[in-house]
Amino acid sequence: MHHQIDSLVYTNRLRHLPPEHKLSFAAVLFILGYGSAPWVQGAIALWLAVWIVGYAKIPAKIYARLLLLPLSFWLTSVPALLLGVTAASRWSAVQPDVMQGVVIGPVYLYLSVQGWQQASEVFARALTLTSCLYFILLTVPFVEILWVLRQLRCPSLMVELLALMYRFIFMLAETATDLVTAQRSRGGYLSWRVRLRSLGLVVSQLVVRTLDSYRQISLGLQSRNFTGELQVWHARRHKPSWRYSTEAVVGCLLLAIATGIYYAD
Amino acid sequence: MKLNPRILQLVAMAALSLYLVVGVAPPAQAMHIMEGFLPVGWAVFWWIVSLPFFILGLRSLARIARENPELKLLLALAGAFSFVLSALKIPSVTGSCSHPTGTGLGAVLFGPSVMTVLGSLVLIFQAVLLAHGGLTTLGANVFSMAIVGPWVAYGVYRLFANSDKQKLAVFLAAALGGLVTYIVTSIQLALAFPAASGGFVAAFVKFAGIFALTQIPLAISEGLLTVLVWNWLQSY
Amino acid sequence: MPIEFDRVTYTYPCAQKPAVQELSLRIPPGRRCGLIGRNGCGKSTLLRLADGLFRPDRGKLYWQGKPLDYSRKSLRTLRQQVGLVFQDPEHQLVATTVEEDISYGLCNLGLPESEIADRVQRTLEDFDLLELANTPINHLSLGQKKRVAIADVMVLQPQLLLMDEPTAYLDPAQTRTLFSQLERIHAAGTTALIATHDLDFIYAWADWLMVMDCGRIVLEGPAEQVFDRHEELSALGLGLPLAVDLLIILEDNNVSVKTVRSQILKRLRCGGYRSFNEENSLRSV
Amino acid sequence: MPIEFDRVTYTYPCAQKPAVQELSLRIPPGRRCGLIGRNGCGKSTLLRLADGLFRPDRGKLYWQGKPLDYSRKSLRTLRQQVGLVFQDPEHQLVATTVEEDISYGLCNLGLPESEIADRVQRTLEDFDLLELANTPINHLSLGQKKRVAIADVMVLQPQLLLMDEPTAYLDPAQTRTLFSQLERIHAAGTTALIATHDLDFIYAWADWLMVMDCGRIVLEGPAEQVFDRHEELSALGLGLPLAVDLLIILEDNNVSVKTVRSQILKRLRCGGYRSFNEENSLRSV
Repeated sequence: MHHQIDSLVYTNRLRHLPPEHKLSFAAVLFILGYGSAPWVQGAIALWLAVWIVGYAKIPAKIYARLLLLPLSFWLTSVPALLLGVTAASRWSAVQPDVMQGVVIGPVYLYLSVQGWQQASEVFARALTLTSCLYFILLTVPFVEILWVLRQLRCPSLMVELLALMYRFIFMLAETATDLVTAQRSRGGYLSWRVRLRSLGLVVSQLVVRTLDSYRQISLGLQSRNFTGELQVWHARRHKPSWRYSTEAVVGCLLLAIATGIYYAD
Repeated sequence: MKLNPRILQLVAMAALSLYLVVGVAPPAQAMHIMEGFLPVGWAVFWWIVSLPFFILGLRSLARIARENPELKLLLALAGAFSFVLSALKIPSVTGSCSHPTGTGLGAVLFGPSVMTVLGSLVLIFQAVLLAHGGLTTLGANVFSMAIVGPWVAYGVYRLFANSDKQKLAVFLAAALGGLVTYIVTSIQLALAFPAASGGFVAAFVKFAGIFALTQIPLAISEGLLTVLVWNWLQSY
Repeated sequence: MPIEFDRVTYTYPCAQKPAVQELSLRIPPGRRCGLIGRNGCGKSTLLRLADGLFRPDRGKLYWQGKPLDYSRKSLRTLRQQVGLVFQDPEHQLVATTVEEDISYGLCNLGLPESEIADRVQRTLEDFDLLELANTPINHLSLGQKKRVAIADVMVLQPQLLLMDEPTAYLDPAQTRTLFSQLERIHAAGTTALIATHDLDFIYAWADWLMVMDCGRIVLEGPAEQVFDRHEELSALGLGLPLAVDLLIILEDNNVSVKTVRSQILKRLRCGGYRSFNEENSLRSV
Repeated sequence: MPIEFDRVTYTYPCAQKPAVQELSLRIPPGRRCGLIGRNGCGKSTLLRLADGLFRPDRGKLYWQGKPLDYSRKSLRTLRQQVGLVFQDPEHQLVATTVEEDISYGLCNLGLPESEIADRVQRTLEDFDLLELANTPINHLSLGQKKRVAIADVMVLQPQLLLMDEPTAYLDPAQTRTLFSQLERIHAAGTTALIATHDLDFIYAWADWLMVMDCGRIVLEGPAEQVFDRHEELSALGLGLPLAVDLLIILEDNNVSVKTVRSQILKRLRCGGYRSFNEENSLRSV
């Protein structure tokens, strides 16, 4: 999955826009999405779908599959929110909160009104904010997020670690994938027990490879005159676009007004 | 007999919930609170709680890195390693697959304050590359997975390490580290969504009950796997 | 006909275009098959498809006449009879010692212990690994690792052996050892398919040759016939094995050794490496 | 004389015997030097010593006549003037994008930003990497990574370029590109030293050749002269470049193309690969 998001973002059609613009746009929508009425939240989610699928040309099928992720977490939590339990003798005390209820032995099991409200609130909010998150994931390459973090004066150690980790994650992931593929070709994952054993082997091998890469890479760094800090330079090739900036600003203003009206009521 | 349809309804619902818990949600995510799930107050609260831990960890790391710059490579590799581990699927007793977080092993090897930083960075990557977790809920996730988990794992390990039962210490560190992470997640959800009757306690019992199905076997699997790797590391 | 591809298309998740496209292929039994093509033309994908590691988007694979249905059971049978040796032995060896690594595939099959012991022992002998049996994998040299990787697969007694770039990382002496091992495997009746860039190696070894380009098989036939199609091979960016190149020089100038020597050097320096295509375009003018 | 080894011995920590032993060596300036030898003979160690990455147990290194004292300052000067391209590009590329990776070495020198921009831009053009400038390293193919690794080193304008197995993993067309890049680097006056198994490549490229065995230099001289020492090379388990082999055949049988063809094939199958050693031992009897 991670290869998927990471390779999609490099081919998205909004890549030429400055990352600061896209990130501040997403940040504004994060705030609006938290504070506003459900219908405004719905509008944000829809509008972002247009940006992501329409403008950035992320395949709709993949975007829909990504949206299923928050949905499944929501579905997992729904029973906890919705179901209420109380002693059978106290059932009348909770009556205002009951949609449907049943007495089973000593307990009273019911569907909670408040739980239903919470669940629907969470649903709208999660969908909206996840759309904002996906807008960042699918249109701003990780490298450019790092540039912005540097500009925002994040501790340099943190940015350096993030940059190195990004590079190493793919290196180790490739090794892990290759090891697992090789094991599969030798019948490694065909039953539960074999599976656990094979996995233990992969993890152990991965530790060795990691230590080995450490030795090799530190030689590689030394040969390039490592000074203790990982400084790099990059050219800026971004072009702001009037058309997209205007749509973003006007849209956000409209949403802010709508939220204002909602609170004024 | 009048209750019959209601009972049927409830049985159907219970079955549905069970299906949803065991079948639908990839448990890998059940540990991460998804983007937008927490109300704004709680999201901010957990950010404020986690940030000092992160900054303190980063400070102590910076001190080490200044003395020995190449350590940065090792730390980044360790972080990348635990990310890759979390993306590997491990077989769990319930039949569903999820991820070993490697926090336990990391805490034992590197110490909990280093793990706080590495764990937080791994969580950022999980949000950005895998869409697991989120940015507003990052504070809450960092608290449960990169602060409480490692500290408990480390504490448990130190407690048992002297009793020359290293393996048991490692198993307990990894398993309890995983377990406490899931309990904290349940607490966080219960705080954000108290039940109408019974409030926080009732909500906690419900959330903990739902996640227990997947998380307890997972904690045990992770403990076992960590012991396997630990043994192997010592023979290397 | 051990394995057959019927218009197989496979696209990696999220890739823009398929790695293997409408590919049909039959591997002649008992042959030494070579598969050549540029980096990224789909050779490795083809081998992984043949081992059932990827499932095609469209098209079908047949193993001994029966279509592959990717059920756990049919995959188990397939992987018992097809062995795949990966390019980088570092990514194939998983256990701690040589012996353990060789036994890994047998243990996965759930064979009785006595048979495992037996077959491991025999394989250790066959591949001259007896002395290394208890050596940890990470103490081996690259050539030894490669030998273990082949032994890993051959211990399962596959009917079809697939190899991805077997000569990469090997020095000339190790390549010679590999060659004689392959001869032995061939003599025992195993069909083999080797994907490689090493034209000289494949020229010496293969008797059936397939050329891939952009996810398709573009040329196929007995090795000598395929290597006779000079223009097509050069146009694909593959060039020719040096020996074939030399024979062309000989036919063109039936002269002294000295002239041939300078021709070969010129060819290696400019033609062979630098500007094969330019020369080629001149020829076709 | 850019670099000189004076009876250098180096043993890896925990190793039984030295990887490089009493090795003396001078690299002639402005030359294309090849370094051949079997896997594990110490080629990579030699390159690492030359880049000051390891410190010899005994013996001395001289850089432009001055002994290397391994102080931070002298290492910095050395590594500015000596560029080392590793076998596996994964171990050398550390930044996130191509452009950032190429700039890394320049940033370490503390150059002004305008000059960094300038040199990165020129290097991107030289190595045909302009379109990939913003691509993350992990999205590159192996051939591309290799190209970036060379660009990384060449952007520092070293006087001596060291390369470890540059043709490993490359297909014939990529090897041709590498060859022309090396020609350009040579024309610009850079001395180059390439360690490899690829005898055909080194035969076409090198004009000075060193042969290593068991941590020592055992043969050294102008490339053609070294390749004329057939017996010694075979005895070292290296064999000969195919072209040299073919010329020998020609000298032995000054006959028709058909005869030569059959001789070549026999040579490739048996002599060239399978039983070189047997044949050799026969010869020496």
